[in-house]
Amino acid sequence: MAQFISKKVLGSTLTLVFVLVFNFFLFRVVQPDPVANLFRGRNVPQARLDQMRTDFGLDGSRLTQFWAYLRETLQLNLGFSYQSRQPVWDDIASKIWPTVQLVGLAAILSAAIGIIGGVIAGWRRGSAADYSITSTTMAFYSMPDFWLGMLLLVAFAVVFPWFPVGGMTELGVEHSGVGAILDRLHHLALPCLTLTLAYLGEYAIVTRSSLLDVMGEEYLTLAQAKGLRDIQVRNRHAVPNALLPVVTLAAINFGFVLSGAIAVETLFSWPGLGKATSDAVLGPDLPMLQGLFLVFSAAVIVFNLAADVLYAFLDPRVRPA
Amino acid sequence: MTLIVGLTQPWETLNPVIGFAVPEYEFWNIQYEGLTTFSANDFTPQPGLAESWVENEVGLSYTYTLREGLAWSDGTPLTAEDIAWNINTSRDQEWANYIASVANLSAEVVDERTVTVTSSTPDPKLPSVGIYFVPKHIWEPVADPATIESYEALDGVGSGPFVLDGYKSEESLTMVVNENWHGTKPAYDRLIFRYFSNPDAMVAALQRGEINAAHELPAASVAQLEADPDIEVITGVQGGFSEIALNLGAAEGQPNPALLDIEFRKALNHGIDKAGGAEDLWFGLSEPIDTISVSANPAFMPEISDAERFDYNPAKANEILDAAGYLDTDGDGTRELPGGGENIVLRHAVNTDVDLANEVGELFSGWMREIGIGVELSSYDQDQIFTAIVDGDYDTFYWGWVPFVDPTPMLSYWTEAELGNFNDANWSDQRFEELYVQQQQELDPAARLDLVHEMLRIVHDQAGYIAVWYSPDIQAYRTDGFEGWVRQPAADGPIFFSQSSPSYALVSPVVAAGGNGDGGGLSGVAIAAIVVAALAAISAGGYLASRKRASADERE
Amino acid sequence: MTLLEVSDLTVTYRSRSGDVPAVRGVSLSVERGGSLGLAGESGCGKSTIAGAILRLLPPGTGVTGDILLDGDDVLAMNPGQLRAVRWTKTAIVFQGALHALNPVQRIARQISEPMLLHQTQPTKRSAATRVHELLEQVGLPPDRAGAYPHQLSGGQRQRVLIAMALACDPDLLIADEPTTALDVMVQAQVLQLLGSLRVERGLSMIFITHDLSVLTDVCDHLAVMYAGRIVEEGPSGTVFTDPQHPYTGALAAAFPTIGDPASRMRPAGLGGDPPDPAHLPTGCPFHPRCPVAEDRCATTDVRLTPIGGGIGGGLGADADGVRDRLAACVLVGST
Amino acid sequence: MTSPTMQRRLASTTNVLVRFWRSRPGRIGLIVLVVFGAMALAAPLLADRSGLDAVASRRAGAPQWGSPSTWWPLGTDHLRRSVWAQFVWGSRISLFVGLAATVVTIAVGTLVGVTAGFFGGRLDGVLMRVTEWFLVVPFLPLAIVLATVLGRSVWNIIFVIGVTSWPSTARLVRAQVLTVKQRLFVDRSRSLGASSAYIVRRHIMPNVSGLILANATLAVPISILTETTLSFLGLGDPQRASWGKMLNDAFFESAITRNAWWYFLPPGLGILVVVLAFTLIGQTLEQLADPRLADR
Repeated sequence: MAQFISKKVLGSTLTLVFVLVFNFFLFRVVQPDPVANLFRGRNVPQARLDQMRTDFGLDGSRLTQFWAYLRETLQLNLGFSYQSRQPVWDDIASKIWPTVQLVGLAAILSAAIGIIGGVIAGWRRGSAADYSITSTTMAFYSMPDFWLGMLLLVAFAVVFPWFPVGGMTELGVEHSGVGAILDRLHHLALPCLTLTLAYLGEYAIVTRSSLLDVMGEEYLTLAQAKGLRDIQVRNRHAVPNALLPVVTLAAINFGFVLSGAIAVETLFSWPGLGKATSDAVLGPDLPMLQGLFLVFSAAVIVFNLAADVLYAFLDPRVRPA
Repeated sequence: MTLIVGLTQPWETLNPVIGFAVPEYEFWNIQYEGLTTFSANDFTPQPGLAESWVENEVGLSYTYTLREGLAWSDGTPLTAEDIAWNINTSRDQEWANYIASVANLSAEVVDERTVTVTSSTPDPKLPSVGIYFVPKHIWEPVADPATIESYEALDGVGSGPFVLDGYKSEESLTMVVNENWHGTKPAYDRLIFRYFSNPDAMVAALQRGEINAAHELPAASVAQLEADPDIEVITGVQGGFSEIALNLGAAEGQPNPALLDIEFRKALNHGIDKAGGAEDLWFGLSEPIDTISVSANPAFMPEISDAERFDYNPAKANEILDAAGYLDTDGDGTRELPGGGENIVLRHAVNTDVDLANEVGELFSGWMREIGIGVELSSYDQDQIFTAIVDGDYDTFYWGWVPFVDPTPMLSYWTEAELGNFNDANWSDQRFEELYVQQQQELDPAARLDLVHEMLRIVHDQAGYIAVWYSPDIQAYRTDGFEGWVRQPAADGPIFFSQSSPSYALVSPVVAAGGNGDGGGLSGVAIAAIVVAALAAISAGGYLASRKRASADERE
Repeated sequence: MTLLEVSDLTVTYRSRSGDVPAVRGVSLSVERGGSLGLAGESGCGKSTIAGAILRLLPPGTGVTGDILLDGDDVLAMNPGQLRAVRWTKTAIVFQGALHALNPVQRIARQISEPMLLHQTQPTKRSAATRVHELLEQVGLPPDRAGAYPHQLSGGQRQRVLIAMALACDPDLLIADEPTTALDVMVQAQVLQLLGSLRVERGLSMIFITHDLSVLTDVCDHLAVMYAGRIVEEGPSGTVFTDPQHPYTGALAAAFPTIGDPASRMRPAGLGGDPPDPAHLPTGCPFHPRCPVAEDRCATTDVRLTPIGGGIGGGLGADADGVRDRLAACVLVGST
Repeated sequence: MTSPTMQRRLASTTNVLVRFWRSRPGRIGLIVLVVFGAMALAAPLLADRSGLDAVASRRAGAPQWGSPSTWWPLGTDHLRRSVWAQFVWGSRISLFVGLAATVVTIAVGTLVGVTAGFFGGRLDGVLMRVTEWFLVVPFLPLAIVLATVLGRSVWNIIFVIGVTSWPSTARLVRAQVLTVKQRLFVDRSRSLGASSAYIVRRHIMPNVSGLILANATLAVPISILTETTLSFLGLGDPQRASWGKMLNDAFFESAITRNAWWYFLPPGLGILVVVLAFTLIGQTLEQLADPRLADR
């Protein structure tokens, strides 16, 4: 097991290094001198510019620059945002939690609902339930998530003004305890619903087709022959096997949680990483964009690793001895 | 109690030495009380930190007496030394935003409460000094040309009614009441500015009561807001205007060569439908403007005759272009530079942080298409556009200004000294420079008015800075939130984001006439709770149902 | 006493391209304590019969006829009754490839599941003890109880399936190709195990295979199926040594090559493939492969006709010349 | 003269077409697509270009935020531009970007997949490593970063989508090439002395082309949705109407709070319908290529 995990970790580390290299070249090519950019052409003494270049590791050859970049990045020193003038990492760190709240909740809800829908649809293939679940989820899957959000916004914030049009908290009202949680949920409802609906299609479709793959298996006939109810056959024998690929999908998708909701966060002014990305695009605030991209990639890599390890735990066939 | 004000332009920095965005000025106006302030009615100087002043020599020397017992918000006494230090240090270190106001000034402490300010040249703005006085004990360590511009100014120590408490860029700025302020203590204790990247969201937030008041509402929303009985809309005029600025080539990066030809620029002016734009984009709340507006005081606006005015006339524009040799010889619908040069395609920079910039980009493309000139749009944010302007890496862009009472700062923006800084036309003119110095020292108001008029005519005739329309401040407040709003100027000015924004210290919460004014929010919260519960129930439902049946089966 | 009585069973699968008759009028019976071998090539319908007995066929499949299990009509049972019968009266041993066991459950849990379901063991603990007994009975070390299917060899998996089938002490055991995936040595062991279990416990058994030879040791009776029908039936010794139908003869001739995959696929001396149930040949379904086929075999169908102690196959149950044709088939079969 | 091979191919192609047409989802998808394709091609006939120009629209007397009427069948926007004209002309960009980006995706994916699968060995190892790297890098942020860096134009969007979405195609094609290659070695039909190019052209490509076609059809929806998202975030070409740009305008110009449904409904519905059509066609093709899926 230890060998298996260390091998996977090594692979992930290599991928991370690749992302770092890629990031370095991508942004260094488009932005040769971040320091000059930072001062926007104001008259700044040359000595100070030089000092900052040294601080940022911008002097010396490409190779020394790369080592400096690597060293700084590993210390989470990602430079300064043009927009906020704060260290990029501080900016990002303050936005992780809102995104995790919104997209994480949506990811869990969509996985739960999508899997249940997929199981119902797949188990009764060709039934009215299958037909309606499959076509509904296909429709949600085929529309841009932010457009779905617009429709919900019009319906439940404009025509029926039950929910706020954006933001994360009601400013100026000091909520505490339950009030604060309810206030947060009130703001969370529409964006979370949007993302849940947008994501659940994939889970439903994958679960359904995975269940169909499993349904021909003889052990289900055996389970039926044992005298199990249909629903027991489904829940005890079919679903645990059908969910294996879905679990992998979910784990990988959770890696995309951080980067997953760029358009929807923008639509609902949700102050998370997605909105930070679309804000950084307009600048463009390259240091911020670079930092965000790095964080997003790292999240995906970590969750991919988690997916591999999790799969190994869930499926005894893959589990190393 | 908290007053929440929505706005649609973000803060770039809170440092008064370098900032220039409207919400930043609003913040400084609240946090830093002036030595003198402006009357809410007619902009005449009023007592501020100084309770009185003596005119030693008109336009040259004034002695101010500070109020008794002044203190900064952190309790440190505010003395004449603070005043003198600000004037002398900013002059010696040439602080970016200060230098135009203080270059000719020097200050001398007489005693704790007395300070004398002298000018080397006659200065019509006195006794108003026109700078923000920052606390010396906080700023002295960073007051160095090398570091002053990177200071973040998050200290929250000030002299006005409220001081900074919390700041999240692109999100919100919170201020709390300053216990040491000399004036009447405001009737509420917290003031929040909330930034909306989407103006629509701000309109909705105002209607829902999530914010108490809002600045820079989209003109398109006015009809809808006026229909709301709980909302009062204010269209405030204080000289603000918008322009399409051209790059006239004084920076390193060069514009399209056609822009350096005054005939071409005249044609461009004739091609722009200011009235149509004002009607479509402002829904009749604005009107065209002939040239730049340099003061909140309308008297400074020169009279431009019909003959001189660049009226909207595409036919005339085409004639001028034909005559000047900008012909479309290859028949592709776009004119070329004289002598069969390249197609003329103007690089129009769209500032994504400025309201209406996108729409103006669309309109500008349409206007130019009609006179055979191509336009290439590209988007920038405030920061980037500033860099582009300084580098001269653009042809045209749309932006707006809100002038002060004193015309000098606005006029200074087109002087040679501001090239590479605020001179966003990359233009300078010898005669304009001379007049600029003269008006700065002219103490006779009528004579000064003439000088300024002449300067503005030069700007108009050069046709390089196309002022298009006034940009009134469209603001609104909820009548069930706060009352006692003050317009500045009193007749038709805005209720905040004005010259000294007196409203904040004066408004008070409306005493609720039965019931909790927050009712809407509460029921909304209840609905949220129900919906979330329902969602959870639905998602768990299927699973539980199957579970239940399964266990029932096992009992059989 | 008869434990299982199947009469005139037909099974028709529904598919998009039309109905597929998989079993076409089969009657058979198993005495208490008796054992029946069901032989035939793949697609002949023998596994379908196994599925029909426990009603495990896909929903919508057309089943007619009677299946009397211990006197109760299986086809008339409501779902509750059916579930109660499953595994307690009749259990199935599937072919022991990986697919018959749930890959993500430990085998102990899979074996004990029906005990707990039918309450033949009151607690998980007693079920666990029983699992250990069963594993010992089928010759597996009890400590393998915690293993996952993929950790076992093919023979071990087959033994697990047998142990599982014995979990609720069924009266009838249906072994559906229990030795197909195994090599010769293991095959013999499993057969021996089944044989001894049968004797020890007095089980009735239906033994399904396409390998006629393995049946003779284990079964009293043999039935040979072709294209959804039983073409020959009788005491196993008689059927094997004195086949009446040419097809039976071909199957019997495959005897020496036990365990060789190629011979399993194709009975000795027979060309061609078994017919596709969806597109049966006209007349006698066997005629395209029959070494003694005549012209009228292509147009006239076959009915089963009793011969001696059992029944045998031949052409023409219809009035004309029944005996003649049968004699012809019998003649060919015996030479 | 037609060779037997040609005839066989012709027959099998006809057969596939017939079977495709018999499948209801495939037929519906194809009809929808033909309608939208015709609309895109016939844009100049369906809507005057001047409807896209704010200044010309004002001159033509179009209302601001006009609801649908005879002259402006889908109403007008904040700048008096015809929403119908934007919808029709926008379909060109959206479809074009979707298709062109898919061509790039498939071209790169097939090249990498065939090369890796056919030549194998160290080259395969390197190419697959790179493919895995690209699979791990979050797709939309990468597209956003590239689009930001490259600037806002239709061609850049196509390039960006193509560059970011090829890896899954490459993996799929490689797997298929490997099985085909194995078959070739088994039945020894591989002619001795034939060049690699010949083998790829003659044996490999015909066997993977069905898969590639199905994959391409399923890649188009992703390309269209990506284009829409990028345009919504303001990374589209600012001077060309596309459905994504319409949604961007609708959102930032208050169409939602004014409930101007005629502005934000059509582009979204257009995307939904076209994406569904491509998905239906793709799934039908997939079933034809792999009948096992037919029961799904």
